[in-house]
Amino acid sequence: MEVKKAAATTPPEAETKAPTEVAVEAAPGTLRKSGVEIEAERLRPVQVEPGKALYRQVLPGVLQVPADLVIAAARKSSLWPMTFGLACCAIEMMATYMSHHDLDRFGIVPWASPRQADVMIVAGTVTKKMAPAVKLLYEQMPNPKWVISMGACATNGGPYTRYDRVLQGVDKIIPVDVYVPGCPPRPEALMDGLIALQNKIMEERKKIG
Amino acid sequence: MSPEELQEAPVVPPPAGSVADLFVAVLPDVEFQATQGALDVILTVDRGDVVRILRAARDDPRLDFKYLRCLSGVDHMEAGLEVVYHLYSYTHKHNVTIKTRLPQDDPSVPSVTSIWKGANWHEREAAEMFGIFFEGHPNLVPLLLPEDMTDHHPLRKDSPLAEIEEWQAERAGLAAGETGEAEE
Amino acid sequence: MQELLDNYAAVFLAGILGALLVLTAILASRFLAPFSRSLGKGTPYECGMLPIGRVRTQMQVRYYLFAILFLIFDVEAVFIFPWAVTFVGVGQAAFYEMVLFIGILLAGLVYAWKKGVLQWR
Amino acid sequence: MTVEQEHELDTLEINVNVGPQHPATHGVFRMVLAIDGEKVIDLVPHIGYLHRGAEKLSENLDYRQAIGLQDRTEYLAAFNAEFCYVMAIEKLAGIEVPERAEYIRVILAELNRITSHYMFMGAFSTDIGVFGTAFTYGFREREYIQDLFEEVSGDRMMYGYFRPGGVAWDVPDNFKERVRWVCRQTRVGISDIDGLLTNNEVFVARTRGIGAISLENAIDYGLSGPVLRACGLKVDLRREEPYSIYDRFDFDIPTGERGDSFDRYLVRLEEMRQSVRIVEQAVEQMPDSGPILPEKVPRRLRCPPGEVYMRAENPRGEYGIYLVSKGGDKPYRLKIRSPSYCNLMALKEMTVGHYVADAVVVLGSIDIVLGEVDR
Repeated sequence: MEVKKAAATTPPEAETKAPTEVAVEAAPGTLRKSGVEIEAERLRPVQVEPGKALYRQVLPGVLQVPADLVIAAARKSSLWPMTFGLACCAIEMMATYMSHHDLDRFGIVPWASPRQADVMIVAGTVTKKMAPAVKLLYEQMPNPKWVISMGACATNGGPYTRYDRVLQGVDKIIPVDVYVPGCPPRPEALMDGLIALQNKIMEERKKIG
Repeated sequence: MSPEELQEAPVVPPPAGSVADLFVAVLPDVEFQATQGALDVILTVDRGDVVRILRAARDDPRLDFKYLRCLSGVDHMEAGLEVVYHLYSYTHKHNVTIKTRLPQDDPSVPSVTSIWKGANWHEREAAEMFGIFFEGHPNLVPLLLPEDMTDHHPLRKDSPLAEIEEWQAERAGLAAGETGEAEE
Repeated sequence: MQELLDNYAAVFLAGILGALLVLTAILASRFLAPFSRSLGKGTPYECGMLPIGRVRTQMQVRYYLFAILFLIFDVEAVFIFPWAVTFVGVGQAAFYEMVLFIGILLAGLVYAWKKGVLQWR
Repeated sequence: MTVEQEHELDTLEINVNVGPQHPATHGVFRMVLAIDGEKVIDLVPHIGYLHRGAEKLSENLDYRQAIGLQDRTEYLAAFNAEFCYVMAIEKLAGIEVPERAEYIRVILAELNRITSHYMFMGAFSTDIGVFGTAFTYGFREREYIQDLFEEVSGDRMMYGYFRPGGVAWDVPDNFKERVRWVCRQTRVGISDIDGLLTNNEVFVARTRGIGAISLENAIDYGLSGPVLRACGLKVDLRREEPYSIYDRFDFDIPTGERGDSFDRYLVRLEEMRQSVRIVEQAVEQMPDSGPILPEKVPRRLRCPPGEVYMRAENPRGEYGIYLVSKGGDKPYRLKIRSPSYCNLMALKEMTVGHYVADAVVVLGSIDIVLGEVDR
């Protein structure tokens, strides 16, 4: 996540400016800013600051390796997703939390507020009216945070991608770590996505900072 | 579906003793064209006496259409916009569809929120999706679109579908699982 | 004297452990978590929306009554706990004293109830 | 504290934003509550956070492709939504549906009503405070029914199984035993939830008398389904205007007296039992073999020009499809009249005057599905 953020800070401004801006300039030069133009500012991608942990400066290098291992193992085995159900995928996400496919055994406890959440599972279609709320919620999450884009709608608009009020993919506004395919993805697919995220946390433990 | 291929529905007179005759009995002075739709009778009315006929439909004991089922807008391109009211009566158990045709340049029709409170959101949605202006509506503000987007009518036939933009992650090198360049 | 010291040692030890627990909890997160100040992080959480309305509005006065009533019965509970723990060895008289103590507070509760303070009008 | 003294202590009302991301709003519904202390003075609902243009997209898909959008619009009872859309095409194009297909459709639609009501039981009781218990009960039972749906249509939620004129392919051979087993299991599940919630004083205290609406107001707002029947009007489209083969089954229609949240819960609970009764009768009467699609339905269906407003009884109320066709293979206009959209209009009427905690209970008792509200 750490490097992704470093990488994320440089390109998003430059490149991602193109698609959302191009769609906007097409609007005729009306006197009053058209609704679509007002919306463009709201859909700007999130500015991601990489966090700096104190123990990185204090602990000598050789001690950081075991510390990273322990911290990453702790983080990966208690991922608290923020209950963020948008549409049909949310029902499948709830089915995954519930007793039949039980996510509690992975230490994954759904949590309502972003303040104590580690993962944001974007389950459903992100519309352009909802995008500012998604960005704000992502920013309000404490820093080692990850995003799972669940379902075709969150990945690139899914069956609704041709409608101009739908954001074609949540990665246009926030950086995404794991994409779970499916419409809606089966509970097993979501579990596979979460396990992939856990492996990713273990791999990138040196970069979380 | 090029516009020439569009065919209009054939006008089939409704069977005798149907709701249309009730309307003639209740409101002899209002003239309307009646056709028999797939399920229920369809009356096309001039927009001037829409409120009058709907108020009578709800209050007159013989008609007693207390339940406004659905209110929708239809865009017929050059032939103008259309507002369709579907009514149902719990006591007499009969249905009717009342339609009014609005010209493309001045799409306004009096609001029926004074008759049924249930028409409020239907009218707001038809207003923002088609640009129909409902006079006398208490709060004609976009409902499904953001409040400050009053000039964008997505359901109009002339407003295009969005193009498919490139998938964000591949281009910005942030595809899933890729850990990026800068080593810590 | 020695036995007195032992008792206090136990209390002293419990205090130390409590403080240790609290300190590690706070310092660990300050020490390990990667902090970052981003624009939106400081805004109050309002279900995804930017906060509306003023924050410093006057609160309803009724809340003050609930707070006071809670305080009284909470403090009463604090007194009842040690009594309940040493209930067996403490003898008959202490029992009746405590019943008297609870009775007085019960009268206060009945008074508040009859006054209708507990109902949110 | 006499009433006069209180007036000098008037306070500004606080705007509480129960926003799009909230555990109790069943999706992305937002309402701004103006509260004075604990009492709700005003409620302004905001919807549109999940407006994905199902109607606009349906105008650019042909008749069979638009079935997928119907599933995703009403994602808790996808079979019912497909049922209504497919019947609208059949009425317009005048297609006859073979017997066996009708029975399969009724069985699946009624079982889907039960899964939708299970979801309601779980969500509604979580709003009240029975945190998780009824939710777990509900989802455990849903899994049994969803397994059957998966065997029949291949998917747990987005079935895409109904076709204009019947169903896409035949059901597996052990369909009847499986349905009987699911019915027995559902009766056990319903009695579990009944035992947990109905006589639970806390549940009754939190829901009795909360969010009541009078019958005249309910009709005026265009409410339909369990919310309307809870006000005492015995109206159910399966009995009022019997579509498909609902006139062959006998089932009674539960109604409430006071139209408050507890009556809505009771009506839905009883409705689940009636649905199981329908399914059991349908399994007995279902012919063992026979065509499931009429022979002459062309692959690219072209409806004759005309319009139809087809309505079906959806778990949340009257689900209507207003289909205008101008002769092409694409619907010219497809308006979805969703029951949650209309039931939500009366939310302010039901909530103002109650406490803040009850606003969430009233919203839960209407049982809205945001995909349907915002379309």
